[in-house]
Amino acid sequence: MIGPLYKVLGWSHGTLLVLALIVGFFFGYALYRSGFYSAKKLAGVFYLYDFAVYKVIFVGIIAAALLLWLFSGIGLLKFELLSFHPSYLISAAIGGFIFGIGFSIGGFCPGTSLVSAVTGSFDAMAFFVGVYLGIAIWDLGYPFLFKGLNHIGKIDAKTLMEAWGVPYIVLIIVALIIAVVTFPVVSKIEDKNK
Amino acid sequence: MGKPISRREFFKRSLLGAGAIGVTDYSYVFKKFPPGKAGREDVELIPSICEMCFWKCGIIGKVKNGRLLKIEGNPRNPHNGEKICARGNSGIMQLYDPDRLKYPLLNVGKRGEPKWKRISWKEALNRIAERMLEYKKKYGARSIANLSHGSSSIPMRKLLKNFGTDRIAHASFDQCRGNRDVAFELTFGMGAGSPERVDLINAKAILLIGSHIGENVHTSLVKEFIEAVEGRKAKLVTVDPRFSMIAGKSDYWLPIKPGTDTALILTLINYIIQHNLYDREFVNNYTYGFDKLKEEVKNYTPEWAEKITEIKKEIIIEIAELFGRSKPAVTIFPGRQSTWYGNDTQRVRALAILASILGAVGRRGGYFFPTKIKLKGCPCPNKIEGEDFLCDTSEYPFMETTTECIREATLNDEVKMWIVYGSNIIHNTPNPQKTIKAINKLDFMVVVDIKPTEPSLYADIVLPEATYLERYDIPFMVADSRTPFIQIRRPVVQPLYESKDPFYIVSELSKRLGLKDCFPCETMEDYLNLALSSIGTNLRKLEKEGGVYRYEGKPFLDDFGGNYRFPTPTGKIELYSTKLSLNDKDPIPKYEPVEDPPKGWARLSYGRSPVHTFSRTENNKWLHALNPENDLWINEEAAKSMGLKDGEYVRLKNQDGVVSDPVKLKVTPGIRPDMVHTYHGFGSQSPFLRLAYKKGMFENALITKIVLDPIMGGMAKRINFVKIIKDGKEIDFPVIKQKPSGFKKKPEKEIKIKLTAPLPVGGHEEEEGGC
Amino acid sequence: MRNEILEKYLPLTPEEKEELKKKRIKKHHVATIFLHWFNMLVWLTELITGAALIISSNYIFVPRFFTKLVSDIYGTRGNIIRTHIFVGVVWAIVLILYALFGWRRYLKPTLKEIFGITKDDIGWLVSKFEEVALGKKVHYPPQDSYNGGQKLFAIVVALMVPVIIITGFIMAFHLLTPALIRWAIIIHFIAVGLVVMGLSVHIYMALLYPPEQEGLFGMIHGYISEYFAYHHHYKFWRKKKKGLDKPAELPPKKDLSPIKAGIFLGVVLFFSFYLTGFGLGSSGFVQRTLVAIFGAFAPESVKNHPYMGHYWGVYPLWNFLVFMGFGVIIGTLFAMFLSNHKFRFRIEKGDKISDIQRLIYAVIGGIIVGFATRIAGGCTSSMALSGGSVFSPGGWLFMIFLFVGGYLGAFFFRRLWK
Amino acid sequence: MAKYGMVIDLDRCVGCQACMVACKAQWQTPEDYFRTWVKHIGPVQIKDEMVFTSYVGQCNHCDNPPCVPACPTQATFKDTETGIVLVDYDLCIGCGYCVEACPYGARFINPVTKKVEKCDFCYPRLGEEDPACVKTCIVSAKVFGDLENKDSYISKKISEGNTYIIATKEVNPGPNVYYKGRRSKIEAIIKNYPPEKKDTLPAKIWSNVLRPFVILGAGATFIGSLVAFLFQINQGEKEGEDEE
Repeated sequence: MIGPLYKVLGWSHGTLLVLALIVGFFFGYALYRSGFYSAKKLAGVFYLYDFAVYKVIFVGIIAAALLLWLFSGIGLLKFELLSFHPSYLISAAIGGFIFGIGFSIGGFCPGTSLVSAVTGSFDAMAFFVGVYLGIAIWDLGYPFLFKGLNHIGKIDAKTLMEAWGVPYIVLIIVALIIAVVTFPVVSKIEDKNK
Repeated sequence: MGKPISRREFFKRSLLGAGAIGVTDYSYVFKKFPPGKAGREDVELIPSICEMCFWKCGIIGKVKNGRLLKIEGNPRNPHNGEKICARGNSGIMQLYDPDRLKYPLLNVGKRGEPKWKRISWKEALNRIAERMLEYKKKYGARSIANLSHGSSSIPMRKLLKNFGTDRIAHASFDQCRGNRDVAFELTFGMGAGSPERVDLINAKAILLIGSHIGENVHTSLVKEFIEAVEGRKAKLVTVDPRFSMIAGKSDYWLPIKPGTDTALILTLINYIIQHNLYDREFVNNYTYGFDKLKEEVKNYTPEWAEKITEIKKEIIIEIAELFGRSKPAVTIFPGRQSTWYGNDTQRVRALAILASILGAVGRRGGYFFPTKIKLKGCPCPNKIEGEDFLCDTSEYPFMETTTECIREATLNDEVKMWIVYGSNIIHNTPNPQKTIKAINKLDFMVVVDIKPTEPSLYADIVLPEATYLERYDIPFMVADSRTPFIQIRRPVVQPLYESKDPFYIVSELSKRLGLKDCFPCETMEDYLNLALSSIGTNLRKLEKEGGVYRYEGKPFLDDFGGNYRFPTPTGKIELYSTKLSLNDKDPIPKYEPVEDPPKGWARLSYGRSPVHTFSRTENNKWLHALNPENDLWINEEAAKSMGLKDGEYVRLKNQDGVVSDPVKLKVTPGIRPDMVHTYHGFGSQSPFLRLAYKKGMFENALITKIVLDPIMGGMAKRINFVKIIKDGKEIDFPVIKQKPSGFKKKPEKEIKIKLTAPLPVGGHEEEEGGC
Repeated sequence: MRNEILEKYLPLTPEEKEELKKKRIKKHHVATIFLHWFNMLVWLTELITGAALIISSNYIFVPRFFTKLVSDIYGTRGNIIRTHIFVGVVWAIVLILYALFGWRRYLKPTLKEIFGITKDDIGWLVSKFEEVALGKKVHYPPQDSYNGGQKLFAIVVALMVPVIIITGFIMAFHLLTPALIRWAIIIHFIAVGLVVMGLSVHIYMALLYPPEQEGLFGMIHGYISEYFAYHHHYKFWRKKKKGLDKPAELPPKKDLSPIKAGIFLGVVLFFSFYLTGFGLGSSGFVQRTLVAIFGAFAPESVKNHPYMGHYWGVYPLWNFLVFMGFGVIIGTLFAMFLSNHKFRFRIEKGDKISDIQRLIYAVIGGIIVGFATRIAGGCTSSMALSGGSVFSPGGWLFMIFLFVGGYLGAFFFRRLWK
Repeated sequence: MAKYGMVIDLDRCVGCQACMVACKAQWQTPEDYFRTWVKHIGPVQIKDEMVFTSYVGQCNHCDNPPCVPACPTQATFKDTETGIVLVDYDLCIGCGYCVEACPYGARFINPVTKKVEKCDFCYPRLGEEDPACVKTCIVSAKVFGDLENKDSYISKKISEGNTYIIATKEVNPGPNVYYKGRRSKIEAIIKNYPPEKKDTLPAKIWSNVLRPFVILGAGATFIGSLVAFLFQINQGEKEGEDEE
């Protein structure tokens, strides 16, 4: 069965929502089992005592990329049918920068704050409310204050493969090398600051 | 009809029906019907006219809150009544075809590989008008040519004539029935008519040459034909090198050698005259040049004909006797597509002469006369000074402007702009390569169509026309009928997307061209009301009466009290054509042999699929499901010796080296070994027609050699020869000597059955039973 | 093999027997009781409607007057099949919930016991057969909380019920291909047939067979006399006496190592792409729920709001990311439950700041993060993770600047977490 | 009471397939599926005659239809009022046993509704207008009517003689769609599209092997319990004996 199944097989919107529930279930399960219910562990990456966030994201990207590359290679997945975020480079950079600051202060990102809040952490609940407020500020202020701030630096290329003309597998290997190099260094820093 | 009980009564019964006796006693209340069914209750019935082909059958659209659900025949139409063919039924899929043209498009890419930009109607019409005025100023109005087909292109033609150009060609003249109508014009002073004016119902014998009725579906014609042959047991003689569907129903099938039909007809004429089986009294009163004819055809003997046509002389004699016996109720079917071998007008004249000497003109069972009445309408006067047919008519005395002339003129830069209106010139005109070369020399090309067919790929501007289910059209007067009538096409649903009806396109264009006196009517409804006022009715009233207005017809001679004067120079049927002799052409048809396919080659013949109007319906979802691609008929014996199997895909190469797309083989004994046959109109080259694109073989590409008919310039197309290419290797056709043949249908043994006795397997008691 | 089992019994004096008869011990949990009787009702309706559905001459297996009777009760046979499907779906949902939530406390131990067939069970069956069929006097080996016959029937039910549900769903909702549906019918019939075979013995034993009388009441209020337990379920009685049957408190699981967690997350992300073509995301959940809330107050202005407008769609909550959010919530609960962690209200903070300060900083952090997701168009899971795996330029840029901002922020707000 | 049937005159039929499209337009069957079909045969040599005909077919509403017993839930049945084989769409679970059992292949599973679909002689149009295919047939080759009513047009047409049914000695479910025309055409049809008896594997396994097993099994245990109960009754009520 050639993926992405929802688009290739033309399933109904209802089926998509059921799939969303299932994927969300395992997403929440994975986040919890990675220990991201504790703000301490999450913020650790910025305060150098626990680089779990860095490692998990990096390994997650590499694992998913490898599977995506493998499946589209043998024709079981139509890579071009996946939905890509439009790339607004400058907006992404500004957004990422501010996100980092907020992350270091609050100790969560939206997904992990939800996970932690559900397991009873008051600060996660506060953070989650904060996220609502942040987005509300944007939504209400958008027409006159922030119009277009999220659409700066648009480039056509949807993936680095298109932008740099580099094959998918090469980028994965580069990421793997970075991981292999940085993980031991990071682990040393962790032990020092524990 | 057994009186079926009414629906309510039926349901009442089944509700009460307790456990009825019988197989298993569950008396279920069957109330739930499958979803999405067009019940009778809230369906609106709107009469209109079909345009899936040009036959114009009357239809009723079943519309439910603005959506067309089903199309059925219009019982009030005297021709097709409640009957409509497969294409008529599938008009819905033409209306709701996702690939149809939706908005005016401007081509910002190259010719042939278009990149479409959506523009507004105003902008499109402004650009067109601008160009037309520019070319008129620079090169004269005649630098604009029009290739059109179908009833919706008539307003545009009138506009162009008013604008000052008569470079207007329709495929129907030079590719289809042009030479048939010229032949009848020369003989009777009037064309053969569309629908053909043949009184089949009363015919005792019918001669059918080269027309495959039944595979070529014109509803009322097929209906009358089968009623005559099967219903009233008229004797049918079919002359066709291929065993067509109608040949299967005929009393005589003559697998004639292609190109020798004229020889056969002249032999019949000669035999009938020699054995004075002809209608002496009719010939004396109504024909001219009988003696010259008698002299001319005297050495066309059956023995000679057997050698030429490969038809047994006994069969030829038997047929001549048959026609002699059954005169004057004999229908010599005029055929329709008749541009075959290059001398086709003479062949059709021979047919007309055969019918005349049998007295089958203006008589029951033969040809009959049309009855026209004058209808007012919004005029768009023709402002053409003098005649300029673009081609030198000295060679072709009876030629009108043909596609070939326009192509030639474009190639030597006399024509700058083409308006292609509802005609797929890549599919219907032979030698499409030459057409494309001509297009590439054009400055500007406009295509008006309902679907993105091949011409739109080369157009600069494409205008989406509303389909026949979304527009009014000029009133149609069906004069060629024993029961003549006038019928109106009206929109069954509102036009979808931004498609517009022809009147809007033409009136908007005429405003921009500053033509004050062309189509002064505001809308098409005014035009129709004006026209209908001349017969004392109007649009609303006519629609209430089912959209058909019938008037008195005078089809036969005795309607004129016996002294009918034919509109020919001599006032009689011209067996000897005075006009032809004036233009030093053979006044009486002669048989001229046609070039045979060289050794190893076979003649390529083409025909219609019962469910397609050539390339127009290939993208129709339902019709496509019925017949997605054409296949190539090939003789069983020839295929065996060439090592070809049924269902295999091969390619064809014609004498000019053009290689075709792959086509599926249909191996059958029902075709002569020296020819192959396929359905025309498949293999669309337009990627925008997603269903039809590259499905089946684009066989028109193989028809590159053409010969112009010496009398009227029609393009003969059945003179191209092909070879088979299988996995890259060319395979020659074997030379199989054909013995003279001709088949007579054996009478069927009459088998009586009693309804009570259970019918045994596949047959009857005294039979040996099943196969 | 048969006679040596007798010695196992602890000999009892008649007085002890009388005394045991008076005392009662608990046999079945409330949930098990509820489930048993719920099953009984389901099987009753499903058997009646099911049998009445199948009436074609090739398939019918009940007398025709019965099918006629049921058809008349239900009016149209359409109602029969609708009832059958409805009850089947409810049954499936209840069973699945029971299996998921009751896995550790109820289902796992029961299954372990049912499938744990010992020589005693076989011995019991053999002797039962000899007693009933051959009329011999026999002594039964000691049995656990379920005797041999009950275990056999339970195994058949445990195996056949999932088969019945799956084939039932295939038939009711015409899943996959007609060929599969054809086989599903046959398998459905056989599975039900096997269970029905056991059922008649089960009912006879419970209702009519005097010695098992107490067992029936055991399934009604959950208690049986100690003597009955001693006599019929000796091993269960002995365990009960020694208090062995309490499920031990399982130790809580440790978090996965980052590598394993990363791979798990990567696989989940891959399947999200493979199944739906969309990546993971959570800020979308917040955005759309917010739009829904605003929409509740002023639907018109939200619908054609320049930014919020295109989040409206058919209805903002009827969306992929929103349902993913719900999935995350359920998944987290399950993860917590299955890794034996307890739900505890807590505040995690550095030592230097008070709880109130921590909450205020959390809100401020939330606002900044919320605002940032709108600029970038996503959060860590959608931009960094999903975007990163397909190497979207925006994704990687977002991640890099995230760490830059993060370390900058960490420098200033170190004291929050020290 | 009525028994509706149809006569198809193959001599009149020109194979124009209008009936297929009219039926599809009326019931909106998905594009590659047809309730009625026109399969061209030939031109081919049958004995010494050239034949070019079309097998115009649909559900024959047989007298003893093999599809009815094949349907487990009896969703399909021959309506005793009209003789038309109908389908109750509430009961159909889309298993396709009837599709396999029909010797003429007149049934298919509609991929959209996932239930069986077949010609039902335009049941909802019955009594008001002819079936869509009969009404649109341009050469009136199709005639529809009540076979039991002797003076109906269809009965007259059949009694004119030369009427056949598409059936063989082995497979003759009593079809109610009659064919007229030259005998060579009927033979060409039976040669190319013979009605064949098909039995699906699961159905065979069930009716021959498993059903007896299940009935016996359930019956045996039931009777076993009954016997034990009777045995227990005549033994008289004994307090649960407390043997060791």
